[in-house]
Amino acid sequence: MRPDITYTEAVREALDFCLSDDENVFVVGEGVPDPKRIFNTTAGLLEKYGPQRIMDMPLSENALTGMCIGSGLVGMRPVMIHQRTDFAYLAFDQIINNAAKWNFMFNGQGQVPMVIRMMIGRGWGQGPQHSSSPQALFSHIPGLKVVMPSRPYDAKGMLIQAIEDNGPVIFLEHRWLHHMKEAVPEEPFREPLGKARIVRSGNSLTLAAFSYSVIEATKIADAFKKHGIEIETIDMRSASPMDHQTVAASVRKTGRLLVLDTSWITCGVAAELVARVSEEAFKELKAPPARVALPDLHAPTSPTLSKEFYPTPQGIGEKILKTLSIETSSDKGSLILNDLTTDEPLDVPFLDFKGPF
Amino acid sequence: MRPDITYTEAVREALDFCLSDDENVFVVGEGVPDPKRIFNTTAGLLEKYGPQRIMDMPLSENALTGMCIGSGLVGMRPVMIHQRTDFAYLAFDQIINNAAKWNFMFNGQGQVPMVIRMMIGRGWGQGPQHSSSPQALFSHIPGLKVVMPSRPYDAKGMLIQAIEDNGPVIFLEHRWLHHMKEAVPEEPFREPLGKARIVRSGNSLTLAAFSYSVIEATKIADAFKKHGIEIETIDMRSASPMDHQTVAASVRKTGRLLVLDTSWITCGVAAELVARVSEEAFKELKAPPARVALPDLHAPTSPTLSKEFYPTPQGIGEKILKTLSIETSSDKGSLILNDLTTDEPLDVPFLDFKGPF
Amino acid sequence: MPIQIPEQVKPYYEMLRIRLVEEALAERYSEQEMRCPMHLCIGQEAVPVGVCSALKTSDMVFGNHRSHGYYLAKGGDLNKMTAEIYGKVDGCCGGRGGSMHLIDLDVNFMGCTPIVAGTVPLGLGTGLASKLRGNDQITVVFFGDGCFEEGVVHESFNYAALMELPVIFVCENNEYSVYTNLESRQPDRPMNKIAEAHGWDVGSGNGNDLNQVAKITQQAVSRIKAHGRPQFLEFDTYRWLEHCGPNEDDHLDYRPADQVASWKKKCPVLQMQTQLLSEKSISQEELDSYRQSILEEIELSFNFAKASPFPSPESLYQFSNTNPS
Amino acid sequence: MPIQIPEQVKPYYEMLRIRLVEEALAERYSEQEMRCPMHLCIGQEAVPVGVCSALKTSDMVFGNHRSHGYYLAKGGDLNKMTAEIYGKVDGCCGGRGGSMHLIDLDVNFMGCTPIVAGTVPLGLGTGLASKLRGNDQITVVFFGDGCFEEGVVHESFNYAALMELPVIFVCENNEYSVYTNLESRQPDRPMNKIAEAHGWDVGSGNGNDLNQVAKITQQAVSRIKAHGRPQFLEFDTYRWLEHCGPNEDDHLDYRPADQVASWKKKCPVLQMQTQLLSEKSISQEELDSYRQSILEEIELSFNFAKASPFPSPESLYQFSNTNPS
Ligand SMILES: Cc1ncc(C[n+]2csc(CCOP(=O)(O)OP(=O)(O)O)c2C)c(N)n1
Ligand SMILES: Cc1ncc(C[n+]2csc(CCOP(=O)(O)OP(=O)(O)O)c2C)c(N)n1
Ligand SMILES: [Mg+2]
Ligand SMILES: [Mg+2]
Repeated sequence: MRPDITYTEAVREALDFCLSDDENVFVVGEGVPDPKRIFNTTAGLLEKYGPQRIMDMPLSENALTGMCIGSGLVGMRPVMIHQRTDFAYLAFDQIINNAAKWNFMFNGQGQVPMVIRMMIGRGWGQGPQHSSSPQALFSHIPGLKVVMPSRPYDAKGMLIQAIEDNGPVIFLEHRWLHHMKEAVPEEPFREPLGKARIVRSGNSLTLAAFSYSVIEATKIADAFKKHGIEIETIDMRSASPMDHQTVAASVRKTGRLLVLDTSWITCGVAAELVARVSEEAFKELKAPPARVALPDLHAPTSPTLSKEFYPTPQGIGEKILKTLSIETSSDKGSLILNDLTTDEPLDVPFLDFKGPF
Repeated sequence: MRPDITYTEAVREALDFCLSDDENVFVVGEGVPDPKRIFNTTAGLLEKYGPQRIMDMPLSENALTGMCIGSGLVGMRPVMIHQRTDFAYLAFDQIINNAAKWNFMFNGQGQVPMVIRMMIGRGWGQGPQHSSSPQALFSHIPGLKVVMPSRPYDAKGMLIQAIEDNGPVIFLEHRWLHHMKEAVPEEPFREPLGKARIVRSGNSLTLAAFSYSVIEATKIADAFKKHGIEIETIDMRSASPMDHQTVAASVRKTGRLLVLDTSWITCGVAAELVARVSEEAFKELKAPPARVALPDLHAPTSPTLSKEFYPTPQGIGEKILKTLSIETSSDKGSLILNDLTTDEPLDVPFLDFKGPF
Repeated sequence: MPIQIPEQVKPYYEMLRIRLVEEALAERYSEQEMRCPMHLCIGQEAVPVGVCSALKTSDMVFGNHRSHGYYLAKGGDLNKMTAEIYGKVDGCCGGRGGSMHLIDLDVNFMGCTPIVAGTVPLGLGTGLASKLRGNDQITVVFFGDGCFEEGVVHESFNYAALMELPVIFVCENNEYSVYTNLESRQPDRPMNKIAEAHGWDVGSGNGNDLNQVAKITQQAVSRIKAHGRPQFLEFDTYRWLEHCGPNEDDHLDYRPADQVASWKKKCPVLQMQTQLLSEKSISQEELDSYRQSILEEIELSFNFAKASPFPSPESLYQFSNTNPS
Repeated sequence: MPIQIPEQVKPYYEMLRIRLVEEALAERYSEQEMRCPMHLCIGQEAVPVGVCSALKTSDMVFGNHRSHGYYLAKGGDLNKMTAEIYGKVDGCCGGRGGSMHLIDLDVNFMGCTPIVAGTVPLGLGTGLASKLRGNDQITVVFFGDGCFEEGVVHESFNYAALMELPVIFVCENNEYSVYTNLESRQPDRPMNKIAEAHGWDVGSGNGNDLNQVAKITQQAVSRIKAHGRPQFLEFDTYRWLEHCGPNEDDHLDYRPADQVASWKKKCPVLQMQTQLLSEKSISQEELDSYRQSILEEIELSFNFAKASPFPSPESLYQFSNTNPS
């Protein structure tokens, strides 16, 4: 077997496959063919497919989104890239008013088989305008699929699926996932959009997580496991369609739910998941469902504020203990929290990171 | 006492008062001084305050939003108007990246005391691009207040409060509310942003509703009352801040919750309310919390599709019965549903409406 | 066309047909069966017909909120349009859209939508596809003077010039956006100069003169074939009726009375008719027979629309791409 | 300024100060204590200083992601800037923003933010307020050649011309947006012509020549005073270091090697210095004393920044306007 590959490389392989497989696929975005190749996710593509299919663009996010939509109407399959989600707000008009609606409002005439890759920034001063996580905004809009794979395997399989999908797909990549590695098949494969994945099973609590939160969830589940508490950890993978069925089935077993999300708490995707599970698995819930997400504030730059802003393992651990009705001051509670205590900075993806990014 | 006034007139009185009270207030929007005067909500203002304060604008939603924000930074108090919410998507960049963030990201330096009035369209072919209800989108963004008064009294009191607020406020007016009438004091007064209002008390179920849904809720509560079922009806009035406390307190009494909203169900404000109440009043809930909102589809034009798309009194009634564990086929159930049955068209605000609007 | 029309009379016939269709729509609107906003182009028929006369069926057209004329001029199916306005299942979008959402892919009328400037950048995409594929399809986007104020139009100017896209933007300058006149929205300078400064070829003319519109458009088409640069055309014209709806609205006094009157004197249909008669290209009898035949066609289209069933409630759930459940 | 500087030498001093501040920032960036993206303007100092030399303190300035120069040239507090970059409580936004979010309302540096074109329309609002209030405050918005491609800039052209707002847009054309050159983003035509077509007065010049920048800006200011039209100024200049970060990045080969070299020869600071020395406006000793004094000031600002505490975690919740709970 070949060595593990990064999330970045997985994305690149997906693009490479789709470009080779269908000449209608093209990639466009600010910096797509530049030396940094979108954090290397487009490396080598310009050389292989040429400037007509691997395109830079002016800083005109709305018009270029419309351009992609129009090209889709005549059978092209555009992949657009924004290096930060926040730039996509300039294109909300075209994304919402056209991409999301076209096929439905024209009664099935005209497809928009478009993928918009966007990166969620975090830390090292990405700050108020470079770190939003807009899955809830897009998920509220009918006609958009919104996916946020957390591991390289899914990044590859879901990106291929997204590009082959006949409707618009918002593909959210958390910047703190790009360097992560795992074994991923070399050949193309597809993972469904809209299906959650049980990362590990357990019976005391269901921990459902979106995007980078899955990494946090897994670490925390490890810590609890050491103390005999088995947490069922679910990678939601898609925000829309949202696979509440998998979560509800899990909650029927565990009786408890905590949802982790990378965005603001109010009107976030975690609320939707809590609402759906509360509606559907009400009787089986043994404790109030709970959420951990960002406070309703803008991302600050200073590391001390960052640390207060982003969820900490301890903070999540406390919420889990509460849902399990275990006192934080109890022996078990304090042991677990102790294990979760870390003074790693919360503004870098890994310890020896040297900004900027 | 003076005669009842319309919602329209209430809005107009609020603008009139604020313009007279503070010379920094100005009103800007496409058609503000035109003969239709934004459905008459700006009637007479041009004559009284002149073209420097009652301004039309080019079709440049994003730049003009930025203009308003900039004017706010030097102490002006802009009121901007979009005749349909959908036009505001062209200004998402400025609304989210600047208006919502400025004061917070500059550590309290520079205020954006801006109100953006937007109308939610419905029916008579407002269709896919003229009838969205974006309260959830805006409520997800920290730093924005989002209010949606349902009655003339609140329209006046909350608009004055909104204009006097030092931060940005999204003020959503459902087009089907504009003609409604009630007694409203002639003198200025303020109603808080972020406080729900108990429209009528009851002990069998809490029916919390946003904007035009309050009208539907009240009618339905009437029908249930005739059959001895007292529904506590709450006008949420604001989506953000969302007054879940009032709802949770009500649910502690009734044990049951149904939330009505005017937007799509997924990731809507109803999900947030259900999530908060599930988290906080979990023990007191006797039945699964429930939501009635729009299906995740774009608004169709054709009346037959409109009827399927928008919630009907019967549909809401059925959901209530279910939450109350009353069979729809039971005597009581069928009597109530019968009372709620209507063949009024669902694409006009009142029966003798003659489009377009 | 139900009857034979000599080639040189066709554009006139097309204009007359659009006029009569819209007059019929206006007349019947009060029956409350067309339950949607409706923006009529009465008085502006020369632009759609003149422009489309220079296009091939394979060329692509996008419209805006006021698109009956563009749709019909491009060859869109009248029955499907009427049924759409009636919200019926045989409408061109199955009743989902109404008057502001017309589409007929058989003739490459690619769609129109009411968000101002919404379709403008879509034309970049179809234009890019034509260019990448090396075919000769031209894309035309129609919009109004108000639309010119949207930033995306200017982003599009930059991009189409950069990429040398085979697109024609046609700005129908009727001096108003709803009730707001041009002077309240734009400084006093020609729009053309802006497109030109971006590197576009430009043309402008009398939008009520069909021959002029057709000629200017033909020239633009030739320039695209010759050197592939994007083309901006501006035509002056005037809307007779209210912005939205079937009536006149001159009592609202937002337009000078003499302005309305003077533009009505420049009726594109009547001017053309006078010309054809004076040239003896056509006789009064032929004219009458055209009118008769169009009125019959219109009658049939209303019959078609009325007879068509409403879409079934369940059909609402079709084409929801997101949540298959 | 800690030492006395003759009036005619001040602009040079300002440029030198910006250069030395940024060199110090670049040098210390690797210490990992400035934990934020940082866009340096080394090589481009003449534009901020030249433009701001023509402004009064009461005039207002907005910047973008690359704003150290604008902030300092407008008179922003160096200590507060340095502390901001260090994320400290004494930073100009209390550490919330970092390098891309500078503000100093004491000198009417109104703010800068990293969303490209984000501040552009804000200048319309401050401009409108000045006009409505009848005061003589001018608003300047600085932005880059990449920013010019955003639609909102063009909406702003239209609006400012329509309303005759007292604003100056200054476009620093350094030929690149990140690693992408101008030719890949815009057709070959002058930006000036577009602003001009909208009805703006325009000016352009060598952005590395401080005297020229200052003079062109003074003329623009005079034109505003004379007839109130908005002004668009374009200055050619060049960024020496990487787009974001403290290093050179010429190994990436996205810019022709001779281009970088030739622009470095046109260093705005050195050119000015040579001129001053040759004019004998200044002596080498004086020069050395300036440099010394600036380096001391910088040292103090780093001391200030490092000594300043980090904001307390609880302070995060301040100024949240929405959810008071
Ligand atoms: C983005 C947006 N803003 C505002 C509107 C409301 N609106 C609909 S049509 C129209 C006028 C457009 O004027 P113009 O482009 O000149 O076209 P005309 O109606 O004159 O044909 C306006 C403002 C809209 N539909 N979309
Ligand atoms: C709306 C938006 N799109 C993209 C970016 C990413 N970005 C940051 S700076 C920059 C380059 C801007 O170039 P220019 O305006 O010429 O300024 P310069 O960096 O050359 O000073 C880009 C693309 C952004 N911050 N905002
Ligand atoms: Mg017009
Ligand atoms: Mg640049």
